[in-house]
Amino acid sequence: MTDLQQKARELLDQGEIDALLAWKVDPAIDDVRPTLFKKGDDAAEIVFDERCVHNLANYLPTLTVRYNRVGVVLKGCDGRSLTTLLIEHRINKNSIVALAPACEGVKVNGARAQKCDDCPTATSPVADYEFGTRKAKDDAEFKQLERIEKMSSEERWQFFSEQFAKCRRCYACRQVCPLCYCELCIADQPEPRWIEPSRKLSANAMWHLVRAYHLAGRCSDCGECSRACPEGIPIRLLNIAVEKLVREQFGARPGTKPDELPPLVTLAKDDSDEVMEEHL
Amino acid sequence: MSAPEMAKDPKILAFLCRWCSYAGADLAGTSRFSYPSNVRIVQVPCSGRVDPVMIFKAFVEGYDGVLVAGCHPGDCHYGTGNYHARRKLAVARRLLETVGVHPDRMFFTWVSAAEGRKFAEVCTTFAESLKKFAGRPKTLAREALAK
Amino acid sequence: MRESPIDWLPGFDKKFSELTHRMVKDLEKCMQCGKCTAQCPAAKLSSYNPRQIIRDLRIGNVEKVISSQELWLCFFCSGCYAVCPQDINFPFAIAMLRYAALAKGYGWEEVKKIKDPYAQDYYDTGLSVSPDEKNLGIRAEVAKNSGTDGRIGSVRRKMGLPEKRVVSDKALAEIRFISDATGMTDLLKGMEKKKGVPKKWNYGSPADLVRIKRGPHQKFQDIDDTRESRDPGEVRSQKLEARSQKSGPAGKKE
Amino acid sequence: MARVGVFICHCGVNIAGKVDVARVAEIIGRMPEVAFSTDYKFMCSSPGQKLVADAVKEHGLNRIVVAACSPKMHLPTFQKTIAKSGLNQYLISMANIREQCSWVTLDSDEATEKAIDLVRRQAKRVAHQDPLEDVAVAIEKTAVVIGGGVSGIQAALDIADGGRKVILVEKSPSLGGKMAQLDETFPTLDCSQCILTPKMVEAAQHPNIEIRANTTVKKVGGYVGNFEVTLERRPTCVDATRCIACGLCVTKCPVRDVPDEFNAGLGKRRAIATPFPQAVPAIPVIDRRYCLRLKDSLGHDPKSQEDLGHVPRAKCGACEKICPAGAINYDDKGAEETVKAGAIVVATGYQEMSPAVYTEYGGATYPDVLTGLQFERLVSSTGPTGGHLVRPSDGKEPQTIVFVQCVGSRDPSKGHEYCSGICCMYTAKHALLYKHHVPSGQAYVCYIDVRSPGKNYEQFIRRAIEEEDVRYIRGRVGKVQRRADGRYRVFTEDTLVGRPVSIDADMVVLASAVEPQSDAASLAQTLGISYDADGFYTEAHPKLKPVETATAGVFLAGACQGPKDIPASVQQGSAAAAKVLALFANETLRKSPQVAQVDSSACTGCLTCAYVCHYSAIEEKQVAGRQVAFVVAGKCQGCGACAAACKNKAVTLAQFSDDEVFEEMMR
Amino acid sequence: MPRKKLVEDIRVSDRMFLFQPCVGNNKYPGIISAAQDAMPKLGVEMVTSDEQTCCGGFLTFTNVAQPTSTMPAVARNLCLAEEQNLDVVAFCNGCHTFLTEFSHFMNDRPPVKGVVNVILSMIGREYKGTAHIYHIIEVLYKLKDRIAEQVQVPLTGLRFATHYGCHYLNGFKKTAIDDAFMPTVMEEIIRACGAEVVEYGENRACCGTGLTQVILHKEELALPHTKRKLESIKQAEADAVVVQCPYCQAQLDRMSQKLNSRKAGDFRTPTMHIIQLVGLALGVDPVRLGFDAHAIPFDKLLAKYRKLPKRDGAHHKDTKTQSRKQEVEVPA
Repeated sequence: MTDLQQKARELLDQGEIDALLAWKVDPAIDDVRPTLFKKGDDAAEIVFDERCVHNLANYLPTLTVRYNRVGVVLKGCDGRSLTTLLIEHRINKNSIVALAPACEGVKVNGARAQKCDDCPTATSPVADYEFGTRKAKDDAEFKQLERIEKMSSEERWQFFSEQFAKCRRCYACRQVCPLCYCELCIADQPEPRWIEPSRKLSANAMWHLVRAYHLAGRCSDCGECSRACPEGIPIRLLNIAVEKLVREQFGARPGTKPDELPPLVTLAKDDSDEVMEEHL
Repeated sequence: MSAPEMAKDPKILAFLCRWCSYAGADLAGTSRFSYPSNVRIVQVPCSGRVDPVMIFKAFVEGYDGVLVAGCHPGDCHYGTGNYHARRKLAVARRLLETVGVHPDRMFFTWVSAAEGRKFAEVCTTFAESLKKFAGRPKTLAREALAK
Repeated sequence: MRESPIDWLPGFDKKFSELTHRMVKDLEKCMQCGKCTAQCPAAKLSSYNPRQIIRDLRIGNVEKVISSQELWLCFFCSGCYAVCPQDINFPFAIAMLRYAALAKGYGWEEVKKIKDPYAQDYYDTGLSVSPDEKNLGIRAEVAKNSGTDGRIGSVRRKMGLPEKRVVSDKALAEIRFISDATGMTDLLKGMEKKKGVPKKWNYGSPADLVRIKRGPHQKFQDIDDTRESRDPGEVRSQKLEARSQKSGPAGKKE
Repeated sequence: MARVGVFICHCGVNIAGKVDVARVAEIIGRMPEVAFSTDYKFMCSSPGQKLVADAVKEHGLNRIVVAACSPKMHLPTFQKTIAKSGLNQYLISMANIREQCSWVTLDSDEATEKAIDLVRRQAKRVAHQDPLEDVAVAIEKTAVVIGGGVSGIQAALDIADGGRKVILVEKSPSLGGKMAQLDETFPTLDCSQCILTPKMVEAAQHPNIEIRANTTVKKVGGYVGNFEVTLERRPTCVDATRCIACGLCVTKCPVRDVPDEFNAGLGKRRAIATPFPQAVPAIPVIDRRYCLRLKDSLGHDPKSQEDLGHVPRAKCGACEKICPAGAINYDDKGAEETVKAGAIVVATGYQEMSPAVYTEYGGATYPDVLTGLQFERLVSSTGPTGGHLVRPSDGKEPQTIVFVQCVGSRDPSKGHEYCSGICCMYTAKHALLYKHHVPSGQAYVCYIDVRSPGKNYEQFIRRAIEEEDVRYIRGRVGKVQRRADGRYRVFTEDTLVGRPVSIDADMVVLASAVEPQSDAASLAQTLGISYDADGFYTEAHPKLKPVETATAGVFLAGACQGPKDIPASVQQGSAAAAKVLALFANETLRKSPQVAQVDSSACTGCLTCAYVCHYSAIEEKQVAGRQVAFVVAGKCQGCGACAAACKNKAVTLAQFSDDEVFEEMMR
Repeated sequence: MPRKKLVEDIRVSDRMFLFQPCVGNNKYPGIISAAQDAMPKLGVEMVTSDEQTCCGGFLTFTNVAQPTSTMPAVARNLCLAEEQNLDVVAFCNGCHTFLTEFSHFMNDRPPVKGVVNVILSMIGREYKGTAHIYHIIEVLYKLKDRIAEQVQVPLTGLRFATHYGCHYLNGFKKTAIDDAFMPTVMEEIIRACGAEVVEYGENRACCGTGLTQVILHKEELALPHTKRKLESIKQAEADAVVVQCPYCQAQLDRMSQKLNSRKAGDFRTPTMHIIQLVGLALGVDPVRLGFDAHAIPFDKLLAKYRKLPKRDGAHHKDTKTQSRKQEVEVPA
């Protein structure tokens, strides 16, 4: 029995937590799926490996309403999402017990996920119990951006218009994102119609721009948006394009510091005007 | 300048902060500094009021360029509005150029109430620099993408 | 009513016309405070007066300026520029004005003096100062000090230098080409024939010079003093008398 | 359903000359939401306004667009108009077709097209405007006056006499400012301190005035009527509440060689001292940079005031021993307090430019080349020489003296471009004072222009020239040369004769320029007011609002707004006081309804809006068990940062709502 | 007061282009030989070129040639340094003024530069405008600490008067490394050599060479002017006047002789270039310093100089070992 399972069992048995959100293998789909554990005995079924790709932070706001103390197993990215959720008062820290095993990276469609190369904190920054050694790295290469960087404006639009054209406006990206929690999303607001509901290319582009902007300086780069997209639009590209700017110009690492405000709300007196001229 | 030539002028949407830049635009008027007629000015209380969503929308609406001007850093009537604006605009520019809107289509600058000439110059030079996009497909623009 | 700078310099290469433009733009800034003249060594010694020259240019008396003897009295100490509150580079203006004068035929005799000893040397040897000492007095001194015949060549040899610094033929060919190409050669050639239009003392009498011309044997310190007596002098004594009459003996010290 | 009335103004030919107003009116008239559209020669004229008022009733208009000049100019005018005709005054919008159309567009067809578009946008926008009511806020009826010079004192006294509380903040140990340093004043030659000190005492004794000496303004929060001003008192090490101002401590202090600021560096003072005999308050202050007991506890650089924690090495403590009141407190750490105020008067004055850059004059180098202020101290009876005019170098009486005008003024190269305005007069005064001290001596004044606009000023100059035989030479001094015999040869030009002149003088006085205080810019940023290229604070309007600033509730007085002589400074002090009293005459302040509002049903309670609010006007609040943001209307200044920051548009800024901006920017 | 910022910007390399002034060649050869001997002791190798001619600026302000002619000539001289990728050191205020003024003028105005290069192209050269132009005083001031440590014969007890000349300080009032009216750079260098500085009233007065035959043939104007200065110097009882411009040197030296010969005074104060002084202090053989070429004899000064003790243990760094083109690190 791993330390993680051990600790999970303890917590459940001692009633420290009412429920534990983690992964377990579901034979039906022959893959792991997020599961709510209530009994300590089930703890042995908890899985934590490269298959655990889902961002569990997404479930917490609702779960914390239903249970007064919820345990959760968090990867680094999930933890960063959680940090931001805490800063933005979505969740009360006291209702959370974070179990943070060191993440070795996850696989999407059999390949190591791109996001894991750029991950700043393999272990969740919010952690009541840590497992394995905490790893943190400051540099992120954002390899996926390089091909975009090489393109001219026309080529970029060529590329993205093709991608956006595929969008069905199913809003899976919105649903899967822990930080897209607005009661009434701007995309659904009738007056004024910033984003038209139609599937016109311009409207689709508008949606993806606004979504990316609203995540600017907050996105934990869990990559779920790209994964969830039924059309395989590389949505994450937009997020990391911004995150690159945020890291390089504003020196911020979204979600890594529980006590630090997101860069777009902090008062940036000392920025130079160049930040407005920064090019990708 | 002859009428048809001007008619080709790029359409510019300008968000001007009420205290500095809008007053600067007024001064440009009182001093009779002419600038291209396709500039449309939207008054905002402070450059910090400008939500990038507005900028995205402007391009969707088919403007060739978007100009945002506020008080010089340190002079914001509301103390810190233009500092917030600076970061938001930086992000907006980054996003737009990532999806292929040429960065030259956005012009973010500071214009004080005394800088009437500067405002006129900014408009003229911006319009000039936008002319190079004439004939190119308008990225994002609704009508351009309709077909 | 000011003439355009171009009129002053017919045929001056267009590329450099902006030189004069800049000059005129600068002069516009003059507030006639007189700080330039105040510290000008040439003004102390003659009727030359930079401030008045600027004034005349400002009101368009260009002819008066360029036809004047005074124009040729500035010797580029740049003190006027150093003190000018408006950063007017007046020495530069003077140089340009002299070209203007030459264009109108004034001052060729001034320039001719330079031609043989310097310009020609430059053209021939590449150096504008000739090695042979014309002033025998100096030569004697040098001879005495160096124990040579006093020629610079001998001194150089004594120092272990080649007798004469020789500019390479390649270099000479090059500068001559430049001179030919830019019309300097012709200028030098034609210079002899140039008839200088006589200049006038437009800013005062030659007396200023004449007094000095009495030769180096007089007390030069006077020059300032005469100026002072010019200013406070009479005026003041009269005043003091007037006062002493109406209000008792005013303390009067000299 | 909006019924918009559109009124297009010709503004004489200013608009109609370029724009085909009739066509604009006609085309706009076709818009569905436009119920009435017309044009008129001068909309702002009373017939023009009547036209609007009548149309409102006649056509049952409920929204108004006036296409004319900039809203900055006439929006209030038309708001009143429609308010009279029973419409909410905020149901109007102006299309700026003069400043931003007819005046800046060359081609008239385009101008017309642009005008049509501008009006169309406003017509669509105004349809989305809602009726609004002004916000009323209470006024804190206390004024803070920054600067205890003559201007600040005047302002403080006038406000206090008006029955309002005043907090008078002074950076130095005593009130008085520059005027206290002057010997006599032009053009009347009455003794400066004799007329100033009574006012200082009056201020000190006035029941409505609290004086804060040795104090600076650290932070300013809030807004007109409700400022929160944080004051910081630097450590003086003398307990003002105990000190009885007997001055014993000063006599006992062993440190005697501290350069005396009050005497413009000419004299020396003790390390504990009151700046001058008539100082108000008369509490001495310990200069921690020089006090034997304290200087070790400071940074090594004697100029640095930074406290490195007290480690008293020297045992001195002489003042502590002698003080009968036990007022000496070496551990004084200074103090900070925050006061509430409804208005702020800035009267921080000026500083005299250092002539050090004028090396051609030997400024700040040659011992007998003085600045104007130093000369004042030298001839003043309270000065370092007890009023004997002698050369600092050798103590001899100067027989010839040259006054050099425009040192730092009218000199873009080394000094300031502007004219300091007061030098001509004070130089003439100096020349007179000199003649009074040394009747037999000769005074020269080298000037460019004599500027004497003011009551009896020109007469004063003439008096100096005619009666006192002061020699005026029109020409700026070129250089001052120190000679072997210790005299100074001054080179200038008599530009009227056109000859260079040189004068051998015993003393040279430089009329140093007036320039803004070195910390003027930082204070401006603290107060949120603007300053011009030279660093002087800018008034709201050069002619019509001379003492107001762009920031409501902050007023200007004295030389901080530009070079001024005493009369002008006093006038401005009173003017500022009048403005403050007028403000305080109201019970409440009507504030623009341009404030943010949170739709608590949509609010997610992330409080991003609160984070970006510069005025901390947004608080959290429980609504239906949910935590949401809530805007305190009184505090909100309407910048809209919150509205821009809210992701799902739960925050709306009145007058600049998303609706309105959206409609205006749509093509 | 020297301007710190500008001094910091000075870049001293271990090889620099020695721009030979005409007066230095043909009247006071000591200036150039002194530079060639002294500068290596400070770790700066002086490179000369026999293709270098008169800067040409001189002809401009005497109006015998128009800028159109002299600008290419100046550009050509600068090419010589550029081709070896060296910075220029001028030893004459005149050379420095015209090299700097003209190069800036060309660099700021591409069309002008273009025209100039058209002409240069015909002689197979191109002016790029890459070389910095320094005045020797700038270089020496930057190296003054190094001078102090390299001094072989501290000039203790010798008293010098300074004369800066006009074109460097006045003409570049904003860009010269020192103030135009109260300069101290030369004083600091002289003190670094262990000598004393004497003040005199006419210090910042022009030497008057411009007025003399050199430029305007107005000797009758120049003499009184120069004499006033010489008298002021005489009162100061200096062992020598130190100048930074060969033309000033010529004027003061020769006018002294002329006035003496005319019985208009008795001026015995010799004049020396700052580099000659530094040469003395660094122990360069006085013969190489070329005092023989001066009209006013140096006997007295040299007599005193010979009595001076050599600094014992004066360590002499072999600066040749330094890698080429690498910057001489100057103790701040």
